[in-house]
Amino acid sequence: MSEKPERPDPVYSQPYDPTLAEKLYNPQKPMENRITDIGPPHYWQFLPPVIQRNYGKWKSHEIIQPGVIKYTAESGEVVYVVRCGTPRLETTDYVREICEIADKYCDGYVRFTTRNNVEFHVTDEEKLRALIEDLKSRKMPGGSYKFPIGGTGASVTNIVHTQGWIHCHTPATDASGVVKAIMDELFEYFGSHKLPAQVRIALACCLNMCGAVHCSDIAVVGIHRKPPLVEDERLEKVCEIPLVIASCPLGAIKPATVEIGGEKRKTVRVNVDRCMFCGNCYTMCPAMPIADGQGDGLALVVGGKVSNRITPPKFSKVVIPYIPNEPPRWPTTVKWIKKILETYSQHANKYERVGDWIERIGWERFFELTEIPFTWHLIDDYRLAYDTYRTSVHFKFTSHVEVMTDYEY
Amino acid sequence: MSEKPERPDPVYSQPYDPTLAEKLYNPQKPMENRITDIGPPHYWQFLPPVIQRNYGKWKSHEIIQPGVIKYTAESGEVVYVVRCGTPRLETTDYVREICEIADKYCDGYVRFTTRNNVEFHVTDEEKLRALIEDLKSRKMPGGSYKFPIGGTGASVTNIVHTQGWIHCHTPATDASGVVKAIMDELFEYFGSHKLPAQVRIALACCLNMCGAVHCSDIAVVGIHRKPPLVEDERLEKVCEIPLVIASCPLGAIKPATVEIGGEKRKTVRVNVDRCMFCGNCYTMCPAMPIADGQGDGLALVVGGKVSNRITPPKFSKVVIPYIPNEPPRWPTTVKWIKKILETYSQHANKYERVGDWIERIGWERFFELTEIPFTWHLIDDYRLAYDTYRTSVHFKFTSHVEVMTDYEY
Amino acid sequence: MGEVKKHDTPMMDELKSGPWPSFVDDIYNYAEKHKKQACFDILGQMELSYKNKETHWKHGGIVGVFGYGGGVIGRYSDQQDKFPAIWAFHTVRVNQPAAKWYHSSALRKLCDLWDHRGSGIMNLHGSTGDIILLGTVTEQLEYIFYDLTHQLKMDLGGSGSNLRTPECCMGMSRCEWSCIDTQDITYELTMHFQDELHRPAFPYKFKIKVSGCPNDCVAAIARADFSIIGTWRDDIKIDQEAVRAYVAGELKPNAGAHSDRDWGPFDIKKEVIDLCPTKCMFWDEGQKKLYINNKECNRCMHCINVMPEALRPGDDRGAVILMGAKAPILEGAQLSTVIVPFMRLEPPYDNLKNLLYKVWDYWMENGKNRERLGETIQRVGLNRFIVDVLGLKPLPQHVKEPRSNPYIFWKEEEVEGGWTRDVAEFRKRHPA
Amino acid sequence: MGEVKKHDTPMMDELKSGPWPSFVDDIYNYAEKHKKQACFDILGQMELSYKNKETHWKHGGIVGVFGYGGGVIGRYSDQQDKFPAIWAFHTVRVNQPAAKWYHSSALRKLCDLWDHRGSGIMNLHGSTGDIILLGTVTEQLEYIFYDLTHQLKMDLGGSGSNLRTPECCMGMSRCEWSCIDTQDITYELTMHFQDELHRPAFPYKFKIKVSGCPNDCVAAIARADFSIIGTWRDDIKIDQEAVRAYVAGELKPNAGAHSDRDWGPFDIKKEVIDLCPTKCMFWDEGQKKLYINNKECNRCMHCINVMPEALRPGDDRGAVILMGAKAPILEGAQLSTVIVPFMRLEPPYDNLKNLLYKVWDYWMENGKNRERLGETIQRVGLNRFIVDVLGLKPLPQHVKEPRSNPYIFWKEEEVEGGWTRDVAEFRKRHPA
Ligand code: SRM
Ligand code: SRM
Ligand code: SRM
Ligand code: SRM
Ligand code: SF4
Ligand code: SF4
Ligand code: SF4
Ligand code: SF4
Ligand code: SF4
Ligand code: SF4
Ligand code: SF4
Ligand code: SF4
Repeated sequence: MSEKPERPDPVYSQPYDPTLAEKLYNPQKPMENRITDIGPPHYWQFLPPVIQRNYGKWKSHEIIQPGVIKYTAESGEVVYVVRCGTPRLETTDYVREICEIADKYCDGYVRFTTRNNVEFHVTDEEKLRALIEDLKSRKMPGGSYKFPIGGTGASVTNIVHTQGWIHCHTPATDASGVVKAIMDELFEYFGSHKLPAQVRIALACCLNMCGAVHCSDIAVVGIHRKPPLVEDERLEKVCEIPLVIASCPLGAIKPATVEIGGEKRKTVRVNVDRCMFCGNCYTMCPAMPIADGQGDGLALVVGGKVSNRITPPKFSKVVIPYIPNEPPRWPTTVKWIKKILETYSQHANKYERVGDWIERIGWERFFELTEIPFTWHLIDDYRLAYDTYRTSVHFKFTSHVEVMTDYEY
Repeated sequence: MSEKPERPDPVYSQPYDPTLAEKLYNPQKPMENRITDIGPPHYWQFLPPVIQRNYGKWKSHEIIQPGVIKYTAESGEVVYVVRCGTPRLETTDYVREICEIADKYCDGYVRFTTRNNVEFHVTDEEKLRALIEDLKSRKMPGGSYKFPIGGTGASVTNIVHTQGWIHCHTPATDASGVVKAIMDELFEYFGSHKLPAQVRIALACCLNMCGAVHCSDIAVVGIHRKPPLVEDERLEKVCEIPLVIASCPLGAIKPATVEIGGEKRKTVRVNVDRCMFCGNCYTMCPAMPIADGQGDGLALVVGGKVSNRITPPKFSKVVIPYIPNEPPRWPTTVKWIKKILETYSQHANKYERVGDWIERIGWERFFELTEIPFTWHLIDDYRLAYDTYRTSVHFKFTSHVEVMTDYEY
Repeated sequence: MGEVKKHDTPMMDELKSGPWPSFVDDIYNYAEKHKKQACFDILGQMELSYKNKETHWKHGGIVGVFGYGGGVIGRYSDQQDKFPAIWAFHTVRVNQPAAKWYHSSALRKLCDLWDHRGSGIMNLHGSTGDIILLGTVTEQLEYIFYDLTHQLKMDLGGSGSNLRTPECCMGMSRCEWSCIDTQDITYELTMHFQDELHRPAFPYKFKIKVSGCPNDCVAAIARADFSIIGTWRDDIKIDQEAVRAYVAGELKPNAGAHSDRDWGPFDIKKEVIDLCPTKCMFWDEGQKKLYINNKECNRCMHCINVMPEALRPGDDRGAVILMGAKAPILEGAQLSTVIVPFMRLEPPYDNLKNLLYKVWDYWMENGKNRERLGETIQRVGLNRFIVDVLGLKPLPQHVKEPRSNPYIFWKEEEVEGGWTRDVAEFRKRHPA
Repeated sequence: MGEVKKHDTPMMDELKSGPWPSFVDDIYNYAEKHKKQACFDILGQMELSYKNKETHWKHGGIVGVFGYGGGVIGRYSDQQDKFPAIWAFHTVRVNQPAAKWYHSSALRKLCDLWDHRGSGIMNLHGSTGDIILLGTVTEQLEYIFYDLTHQLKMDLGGSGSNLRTPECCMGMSRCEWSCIDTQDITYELTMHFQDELHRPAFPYKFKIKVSGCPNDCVAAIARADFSIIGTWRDDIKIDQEAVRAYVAGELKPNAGAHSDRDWGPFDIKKEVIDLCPTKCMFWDEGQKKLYINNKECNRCMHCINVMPEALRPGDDRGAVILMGAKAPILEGAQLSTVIVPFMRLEPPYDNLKNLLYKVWDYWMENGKNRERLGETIQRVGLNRFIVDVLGLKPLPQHVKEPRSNPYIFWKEEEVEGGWTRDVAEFRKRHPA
């Protein structure tokens, strides 16, 4: 068992020495001065004293206003937490501003939530008021808030998301930009408690789903819709053909040989009719690019959740299979998300998560209320598809149903 | 649209002529006198007049006592139905006795239900009383009732079953004998309305499941547990090897060649570790017998249903993977069925089918209450297995759970 | 009839006692009365099976009548020395009249036939719905067929890879809830598809079952490749007077189905309102009035079942068509899945027949050997089956829930610019 | 620092407006202030992506620090001429402190490092939990590593086919419901398994996440191959006084989470009792007392969430261990499934560590290339994984429901007489 350092390690108060690494690291002797496997800093040193004192002995909490939670310990001590949205993709200057606020109000302590919000802790109400005012006043030159307060209770909190075009090689859409566009539109729901329950929105820029899109109330996932290209010339050199073949979940990739300039080259062929555009082959093989400006776009998936509250965790379901990429503000995507959110807000019961609401009213009713067209793409045809078939006569007669009087053969 | 014959075809009043067929059928000229594709007799001729008059115009019904239903038509006419159990496997003499009763009380009309009960219809109460008394008085020499009255409402009605050892080539157990043993034990539940809801019991003597075992409240299914034998000598002659190979859902059968008496013979080999004893290969190939006195037995599956009432139809689940065949009265099988039925009866809510009750209390509680041991066999590992995994922390701490304090590596 | 030989069957004999009708007693009575060796032999062979815990029937045996591909199940004993009278013991499947109504004149004549040409043993009925005549020899088959068609105006049912004998619930003949004429539909389909029934041309068996309402008394959703289940589209009809009578305890809930146990006085809130799966009902205690938000009702039948005198299905009636049910062999059991949420069903049911033709056409062309329709649907994908094969619109009613995986098989024509791309062009934009 | 070049980025610029914090504004501010060409270039390249709707990063790029198999994601621009400052733009994953608590001194020093050696752009945090330092060149990697270890006492997080950086909810540091010490567990495991974290030897990635209670605020059940979720075995603790305060409207339900909408006065029946998934609660209106039948409770947290002042998890605490969650690639997404219903978790967590070793041993031996644990479990069968691999007892808690198919893989030793049979013997009993 590890010792618990009471205060931040003294090393952090020593200024950063930009020349030190060059002195220590010797490319000729890479093991020299090398420290490895030290792991992360011990968390205890970063806990504010009030947290250390009451660790494991909290009694209750109260969200005194959106974004502000008061925790009371068994000891009677309290701590106020102010939660602010962040863009997650941020510069060191932005982080320094966080540090500055933390220093000013919180003895330097600060934490980040599992959904990329930042949290400031104070122990008295006066400081709390000042902190809140201060945070509200900080804006970017373009007018956006630097530290919008909210994300607690029955709100839309920060969007868990991924890299997109700023850093990844497989995206079918951007991440930070789409998130900005969505949050701008849903901003009022971040700083208020007017939804029936918490609504978790997530975004992943490809089917790898680095955000927890598959279990979100509402989520966006980037999708490709064209089969991968095959660069015959290069493939053999940059990819391991057996691994490429094995990478396809549907066995759509077969080995092939081509002649290029009289020379035999090993390559692969894709059976495009069996391809579901998952992009896994590209992950394994740079010579099979899949991204395409026309083909790529986003799908909306809804109704998932993670918590065990009332109902068990569940997957999100695809409700819009494709929306084109519309940079810089993805208006169609944003429109549908808002429509879904507000339809939910209007119809759901208190405490009812998006997915629970939909299951109560039935998916057919969901499609009717939201006016989302139901298309063939939404009917599962993957591995566990059978379990999604409607094997009962339990359904409602929404506007979708027409009476079949005749059937032409 | 077909005409509706008002009364039974006159052909039925003409006596059976045992010599006619020999006169008509000429093996030399098989088309001579041949009548084909006439289909079944029109149902209308067999409907009692009161039924014809009120066809499609019934207003309501009342089960005036177990096995006796009174139907009232919009016209005000009534018809009383007396439902009786039958062994389903029966002789012409037994059927003649049914005819005799039908003649005596019902102008000869009679029907059978979808679960092999027989129903007598009368229009006045006096006849009803006499009919009931008559039915009760009829017994087999061994003391069993010929026509036990019941099978309505919240009862155990007749067991849907199959052939078993009396006629089929693939059974892993008997059918009629097991059914007799079960119904003898549950007899009081056939003639009474004391269960929380109807309980449908079914039996199928092999995995082909000719009875609707897969959606029954409680059911018995015959199972094999030894891989098929392979008769190398005969196989090539009596089976089509490619079909045999294709018949195995798990691809456990591979072609092989053996030498018998210096002669090469095509045959197959079974990868016994991949065999799940479904018997499908035997269905396709007589040279692969699977039945085995030691290996065969029965499994109990429970909690299925068919109706859409309250909850959608659902499959039965395996709760006891194997009980040995114990002819002539299968005491262990009967014991467990009774235990399940009575535990259900004691704990379920009114209108609650077996499966709905179990889902409400949780399967872990079901196993605890019934004291059925939970074994590894019950955890699914077939195609849709994933959907049965417990992917939440929603479970109850039944006696099954031990605290894991240590784990040896 | 010469001397007959009874075998020693101590285990069979044990099945004579107990209250449930004993088939052993019945068969022995019959055997003795009619001096039928086949009956003694069958019980003798069963006794042997009880001892060995194994069947003593040989595998299969293809027998039948001229021009028909089904209707007879061949069976031969593997103990022909011991039980010579059942060396062959084929069963004949006779197509039952819809909903299994009979007149004794017809049944009795059938018995006469079977005494004469078979073992005298039968099943009323087989699990598919047929009359099963159990036990005869090969030579008798044609005669039986001639007797059936000439003297009984009956025909064989299905077996093998063909349309099986359709079956239905009693429907309008007695039930107040039947939204469709199950018997007429069954009769019409059976007659119309005689060829499909008798001359196997399918990849595997195909079953049709018809229930008049969602209670599904013929288990259509579990046992038929093509399940027809009656339903209605408009409002449940309410007789408020009768509702009040139930609430007042004057009428027996569920028509008396729970009469032998004290469940306490009827509680409409607990027994109806709270159990309604869509929670679309409301009982106004003050007004003593029942309200149903029919738009939300999923027609589960519960409230109607509980208060049959007060509630009735609406008047705008038709059927849900579902497809694909089957037992576990090979890919696992399936329940039928909704294909047409509401089909109007009026004679001569051309829409229904055409739909069946369409399904068969595709299945016959594309189904693999011994692949049930449900498995074909799973293999090609429910979406493609609905849209591309049947030409129907995809509906949320087709699924319990939309897919959770985003693994969508886009079609080339849906994607702007199509699928053909030029690597060189791509590499111009994206140098490797 | 020489002259820097700002690109024309009209679309990026549109992302400056609107209330949500603008990363574009932030990056431009920073770029201008620090004269960082990399920042201008990254926005320039993003603008191009916005135009082409395609990424302009090349595929992969294997870079790293000596002796570590992960922690750095290599990235190269395919527009090196246009955006030379980001020709390489690797990210460095830095293992975050448990539950992401910091002191400004540490954070600020990290910023200094990143200004000096990288783009100045970062993510707080990556989806797995790491601090993501976004954008540096290959030559800087070793120096960054030296700076991290020497000057920040920090280490790299995971990437590639290895243990990924474990992550947890804030647990006992602030939450009254945490049944386990999530931060300590995370820290202990991370330290104990440094080798597994840095030196890939697994078939694929492996993630561990720890939530203190079933609310699962770190989404462990959805995002971790090995999910640890705190729970309790005994009774929920009730403060009846506080319950009455909620009922009287003196305390805000759900701690005020619904404050901006008028949901009407708190109704304990409607909001708690009726929503309890196991219906194990009872509110005695007369006595004004809440009863919980704890035996039936499945610890969903709802009642506790609604009335935090009144209800608390019991004292007999531990965790549920679930395994196998993952995103869709390849076989479809999975949630973790219960493996150990109740594990006592006390330092040094040897039982937990041993269980992990056991799992890894098997997975390393038997997992296919790029097969997540959840897929391995599906392939070998959950039952075999539990019983044969982990040596645990199969429990009804392991499944939502037992199998519906009877396709059981019996083991030879379970079957009387074994599997070896003699055809000749069989044929003696059953002549063909
Ligand atoms: C700070 C944070 C934990 C952390 O370690 O960072 C946290 C903190 C709290 N969560 Fe959470 N949850 C946090 C992420 C989550 C997540 C994970 C996620 O969203 O990715 C979940 C599961 C989401 C899901 O189900 O999809 C989560 C599901 C809950 C729930 C269940 C709510 C439900 O209706 O299902 C509760 C109970 C409640 O809200 O009453 C809860 C309750 C709480 C409480 C009240 C716990 C406590 O007593 O302190 C905390 C304040 C709640 C609030 O914000 O209103 N927390 N909470 C996370 C804040 C994220 C953010 O910045 O927005
Ligand atoms: C006669 C028969 C139809 C036939 O064409 O032969 C029939 C007749 C009636 N059924 Fe049925 N059902 C008949 C098989 C079925 C089946 C099929 C089966 O068991 O294989 C089912 C589906 C079973 C399942 O879900 O597993 C079935 C599920 C129902 C239900 C739904 C009950 C439920 O709790 O789920 C009702 C409604 C009710 O009982 O209140 C119902 C109601 C009725 C009513 C009340 C309909 C009416 O108004 O006449 C009939 C008398 C009920 C009674 O027996 O108490 N019938 N009923 C069948 C009698 C079988 C027997 O001999 O025991
Ligand atoms: C006689 C009957 C059982 C009974 O005692 O009632 C029966 C008997 C046989 N069935 Fe069946 N099935 C009978 C109704 C069913 C049903 C129930 C139904 O039709 O509603 C099913 C389940 C529903 C379904 O079709 O899925 C059924 C599912 C099977 C199967 C599995 C089919 C599948 O796709 O999973 C087989 C195996 C096969 O086809 O090779 C099968 C095969 C057989 C065979 C032909 C044996 C074989 O391996 O070839 C049996 C002949 C027994 C004999 O010697 O007499 N029988 N079979 C039923 C037909 C009587 C009738 O015509 O009325
Ligand atoms: C940086 C990060 C996204 C982010 O912006 O936060 C990320 C980025 C990448 N992920 Fe991820 N994943 C990240 C968290 C996740 C998560 C969420 C989590 O860990 O909780 C998931 C879903 C959960 C899971 O593991 O299943 C996730 C599922 C994947 C997958 C699909 C794995 C699967 O089994 O389905 C891939 C594909 C692969 O491994 O080849 C992937 C692959 C990748 C790669 C390495 C791209 C690739 O094809 O090799 C991405 C590098 C992006 C880049 O250029 O920077 N990433 N990835 C996250 C890691 C940051 C961190 O260390 O904190
Ligand atoms: S979701 Fe896909 S595109 Fe986005 S960061 Fe993850 S791997 Fe890259
Ligand atoms: S994109 Fe996916 S489905 Fe298509 S070829 Fe590549 S790996 Fe196979
Ligand atoms: S269930 Fe199996 S053994 Fe029984 S009759 Fe049907 S096919 Fe034959
Ligand atoms: S019994 Fe079934 S699983 Fe076994 S070899 Fe035969 S077909 Fe295959
Ligand atoms: S299915 Fe419906 S219509 Fe048919 S008998 Fe049963 S309750 Fe009546
Ligand atoms: S039929 Fe079922 S869903 Fe419709 S109102 Fe009645 S109980 Fe409710
Ligand atoms: S998971 Fe539970 S213990 Fe952890 S922060 Fe959330 S509510 Fe608290
Ligand atoms: S925790 Fe959930 S299941 Fe347990 S009593 Fe509370 S609401 Fe009911």
